[in-house]
Amino acid sequence: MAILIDENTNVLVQGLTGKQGLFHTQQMLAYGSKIVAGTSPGKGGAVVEGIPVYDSVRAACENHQIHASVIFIPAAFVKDAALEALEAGIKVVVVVTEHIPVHDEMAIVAYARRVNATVIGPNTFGIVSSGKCKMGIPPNQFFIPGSVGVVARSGTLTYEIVGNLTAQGIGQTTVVGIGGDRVVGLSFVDVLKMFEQDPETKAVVLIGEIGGKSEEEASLYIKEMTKPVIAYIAGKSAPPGKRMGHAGAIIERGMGTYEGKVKALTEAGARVVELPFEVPEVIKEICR
Amino acid sequence: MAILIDENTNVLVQGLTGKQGLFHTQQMLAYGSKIVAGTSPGKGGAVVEGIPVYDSVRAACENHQIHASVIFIPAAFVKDAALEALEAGIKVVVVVTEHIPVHDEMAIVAYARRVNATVIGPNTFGIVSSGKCKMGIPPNQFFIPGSVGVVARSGTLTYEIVGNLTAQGIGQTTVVGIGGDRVVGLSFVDVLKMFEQDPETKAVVLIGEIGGKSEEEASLYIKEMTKPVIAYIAGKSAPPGKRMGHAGAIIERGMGTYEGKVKALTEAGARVVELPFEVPEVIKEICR
Amino acid sequence: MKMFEYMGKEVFAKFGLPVPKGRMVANSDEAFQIATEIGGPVVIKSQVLSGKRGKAGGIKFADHPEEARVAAQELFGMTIQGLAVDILLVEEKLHIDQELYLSITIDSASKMPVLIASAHGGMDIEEVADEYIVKKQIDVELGMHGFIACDVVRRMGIPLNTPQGKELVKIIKTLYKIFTQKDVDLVEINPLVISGDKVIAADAKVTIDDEALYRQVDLPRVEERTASEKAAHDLGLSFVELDGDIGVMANGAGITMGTLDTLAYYGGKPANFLDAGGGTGEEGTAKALELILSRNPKSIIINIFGGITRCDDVARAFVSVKKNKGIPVPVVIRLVGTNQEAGRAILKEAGIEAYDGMQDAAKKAVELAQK
Amino acid sequence: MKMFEYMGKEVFAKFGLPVPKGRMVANSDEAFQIATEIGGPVVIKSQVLSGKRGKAGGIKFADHPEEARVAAQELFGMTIQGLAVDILLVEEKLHIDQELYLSITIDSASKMPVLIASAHGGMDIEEVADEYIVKKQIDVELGMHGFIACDVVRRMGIPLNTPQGKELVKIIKTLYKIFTQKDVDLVEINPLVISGDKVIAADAKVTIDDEALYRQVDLPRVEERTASEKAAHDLGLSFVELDGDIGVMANGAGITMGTLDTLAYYGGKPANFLDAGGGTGEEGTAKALELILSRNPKSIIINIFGGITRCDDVARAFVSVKKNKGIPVPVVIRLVGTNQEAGRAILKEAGIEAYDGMQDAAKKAVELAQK
Repeated sequence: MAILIDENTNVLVQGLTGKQGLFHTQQMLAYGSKIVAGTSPGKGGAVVEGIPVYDSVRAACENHQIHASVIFIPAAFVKDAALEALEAGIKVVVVVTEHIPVHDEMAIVAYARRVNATVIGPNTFGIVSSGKCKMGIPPNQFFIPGSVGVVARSGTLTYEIVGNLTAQGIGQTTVVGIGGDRVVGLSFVDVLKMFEQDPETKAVVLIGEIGGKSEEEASLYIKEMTKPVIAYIAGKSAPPGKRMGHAGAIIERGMGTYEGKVKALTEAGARVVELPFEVPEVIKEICR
Repeated sequence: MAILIDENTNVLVQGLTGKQGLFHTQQMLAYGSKIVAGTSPGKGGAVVEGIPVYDSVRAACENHQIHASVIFIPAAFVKDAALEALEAGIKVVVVVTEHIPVHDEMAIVAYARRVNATVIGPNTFGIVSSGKCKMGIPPNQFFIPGSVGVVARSGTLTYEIVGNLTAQGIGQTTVVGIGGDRVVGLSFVDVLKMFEQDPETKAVVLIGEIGGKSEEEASLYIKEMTKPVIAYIAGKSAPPGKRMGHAGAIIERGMGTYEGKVKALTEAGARVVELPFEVPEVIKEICR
Repeated sequence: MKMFEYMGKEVFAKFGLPVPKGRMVANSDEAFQIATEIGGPVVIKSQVLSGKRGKAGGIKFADHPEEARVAAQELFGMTIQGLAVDILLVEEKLHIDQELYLSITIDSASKMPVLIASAHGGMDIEEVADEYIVKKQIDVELGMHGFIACDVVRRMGIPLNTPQGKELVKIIKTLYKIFTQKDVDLVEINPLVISGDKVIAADAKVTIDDEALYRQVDLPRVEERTASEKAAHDLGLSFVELDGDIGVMANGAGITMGTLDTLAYYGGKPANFLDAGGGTGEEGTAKALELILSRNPKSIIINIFGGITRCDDVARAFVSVKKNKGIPVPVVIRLVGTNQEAGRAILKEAGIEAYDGMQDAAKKAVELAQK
Repeated sequence: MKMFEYMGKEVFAKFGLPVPKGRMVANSDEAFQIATEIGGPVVIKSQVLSGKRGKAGGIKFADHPEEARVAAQELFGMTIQGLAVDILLVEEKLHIDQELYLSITIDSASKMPVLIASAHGGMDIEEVADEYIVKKQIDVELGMHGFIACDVVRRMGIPLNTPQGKELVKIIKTLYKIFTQKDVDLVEINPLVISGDKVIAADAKVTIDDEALYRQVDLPRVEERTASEKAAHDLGLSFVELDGDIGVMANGAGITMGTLDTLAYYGGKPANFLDAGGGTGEEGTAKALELILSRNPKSIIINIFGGITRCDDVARAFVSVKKNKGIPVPVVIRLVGTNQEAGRAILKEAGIEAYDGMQDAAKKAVELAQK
């Protein structure tokens, strides 16, 4: 078991023929992902890395059953590509691209909500159901099967922590990057709920950051969870970030600080560690 | 039992203080409808016919539980009013107003679909669950409780036929006007499905018209129905209507004629009568 | 409101959708002048609100300005399906590589706009098999996007990596913008012409939603109705002339059709279709009767089932018209519904007995006409 | 991108949202001239990208043009929160009956725009109790409608049947139009002033989404970053100066913060925050090292965990920079992830041993700094 994607997930790559798309398609294939088709408008009919390329997502869907799509397309065109995947009925869409206008992100997320689909990202490293399927850009060698679910905002920090887990023989069910932007499809809470439901996941690692209030929201759900949650919040010693006028203050009402997040998570029953490399030890301790 | 509205339906009247709104509110109250509130922006706080008036639908909803709304508002403002009711969470919205721009109608219907609400109309006489609740403009005296469901496109023709039924002692569960415009919320099929599910409805009268293809679509469902359907299609001897370019022809592919509709309905098992006043006789015959 | 082709093309041009070089002209000298400006072969097209112009000879070609003048003179004399040709459109004659079809209209079944496209455009589009016709319903909340246009072009069989394919994507997006911003009922381009690398709207059929004209203040106005139909419409009446001898007035399209059906059932022939709509007052009733009488009927049936319409208003209006203007043929009145007691009392006072049933009233009207 | 108040008001005015009469000025003579044109009491406002201008004395009033000149002279000499005052806005002084608050920004939790309004606007808005603050999330597919604006105004406690109430409904609708059409992150009016029957935007705080600037070609550009921050940003680097002595470069905001946290844990003090992002090549790496060296660190830690970033690219870039420019302080490199073998081989050839773990690397960097 895993959440969202697994060994039976038929994957579409939007923007397969671009430089990033091609490189990471090779990497995903090497990891074992079942990539069945790619798209690139105007290049329909081509075959790249043994994968048929179509002019549009609908054209791909006419020829393959597609469960999930990963998007490697320049920021200015991502809104169109994501809506295309969603409109064609694809239920999991991973948007790796960063620097997407936030109004485009809101449009994507609103439409995904309406058609009951899941958007992962934008600005995410993607998702890995270890040993089964990778959609996105993480380096393959650090992801091995096991029973820990991981959900994170930032990429390299996740590789760091997952790499530490793997080095200690602790495998993962699924590792999900929700994305680093202000508006993203999946929230911490959404992913925590899936891990709570997934029988194979025994413990969850949450990798947060200062700023925003998504860790505080996650805390409200962690209270109800039966599975242990280990959290690391990056930015204890980081410089203070920007604030969005009075409106930001009115919305956040004091949330967003390192101390506030640690307090909320701890009170909710999560175990908060101070440094990334403490995670494996705590997991061993908890899951003994 | 009845469909969509009954004696427990709390009704809101949008545009209560206008001339039409006020007159028909009095008529609906006389019929026994449970009108709990009205709206009229800028007139919040007034009490008209014993009914409290609010500035907005949300204001009304803060003070009352509202199940259904009926709109008496000039055409140019109906889109705003209908969206307001739907956005406030009201699940049945009756739009009596005619001459509404069709793009506004598409916007209303699209949003209603998204929030899983029912729009009746626009350009409808409304809906009467006989003896329980009336929302709309039909004259009160012709609607008595019974076991026949009626669904129609046009108003006065419905009064004519329901009047004939009532004169012969045949009462109705619910009489629904789906509205005469090209784009309306409820379709014949939607209403037929509700009547099929409603235990109290024993037979259904469908009152159609030449033009469009909604009677043909209804036929597809009538095939599956267990309850008898009696249909009258107005316009056997009417002059031919306008056609919408080649596009209309491509969409309709020959549908829309009197003969076509009668054929489709008959083949589906409906009993098609030639004149309005034949309906009661046929019902008596079928339901004997 | 149907727009003339040249008006539709003006709207297209304003939105950046490619149209042929040309202009509308009101006389043959102008045709000569525009043909001179274009400086090559031209096409001269009658501007009438009817299809099948081409088959009716309403379109001519000319290689030189003088030929254009002659062709224009011929066209100005013509009548196409009863419509006089008052305006022509003189345009460059396009080199045609392929004729496409493209339209957006409203699909009642799905309650959504539907885009219809085909690589097999031209005069016989209605005969083209369904498999060569692309239909795409547009989610109005989602709107038009590049991916939708691209997929339509792909399904048309036009390669996306050609200049024509790319141009077509742009045209589809623009057409949807026109559709939504101008409250369009139907916008149809047939043929949409591939001419070398270019894609050009060789025709333009644009119909604006009548109910939305109030907010389309920038569009020109076209009056399609006859004078008497327009007068009726302005009073909220819907009037069509038929060829029988019984005058008909009812309130609501459905019941008006039902009245015609019932008259026909009893062997009568209606002289007109007149739907007085809801809430017609004295002026409307007077005008309605005037229109009915203009058809010289042998009898008249007034069939009112009051909902929004109140019976007393109708009775009062009828009595007043009868008194002030006189009605030279027998009238059968059927009057039930909202305020029916008051209405019948008013009629009774004027010596008129109203009928209860439409059936009896129709039978009587047929009898009176056959006397 | 934050915009100056006067620019925000220019955008407001273009959309028809009422702003005070006035203009921005670059010297005190212009201030005199504008005050003369206005012909009454004026307010002179420093144009700096910082809140709390008023409390810092950056806003002055003048009853006459000459007073305005003097006030302007004083303001031009000022520095507010480290920002020099180069531009002023001279405006009519409004008669204030009530100060409202109105803003639209993006709510990460609901993933929707949120409109925030209050009848208790002004400097202390952040202290106003939640019950006096109206929040309304806007469904982007539904958009803004009259009923939404009306309900917000009602909840603010402003009567809808007054001129001010009606004006406010219009302002809310316009503000949402600005928000969507201009790719706005935050648009805030505080105070929004009721002045007699009028409602006027007395202030304007507008922030445009940086990621969308490419399509907002009509908007003026404001550079908020320091020269070195801008240089870093243009190369895809995110750089902030801190006051420690260990130079830091990592790829990804999360791991950069994690590196700072780990250094702090071992008693080290970072000299900077530098997120090199994904896929930084040789030029970026060179610039990053240059920025780090500009802080005169005692040691440097480079912490790369390659995903999009490929380890061989980073290694190659580092070796080249070291060879061509020289690096005068000890550098600890941690290098794992995509193409890590190739990267380590390149470093090894240049005599550098890469670390496996961030923990060990951080410990080493702290040791080196403390030597």
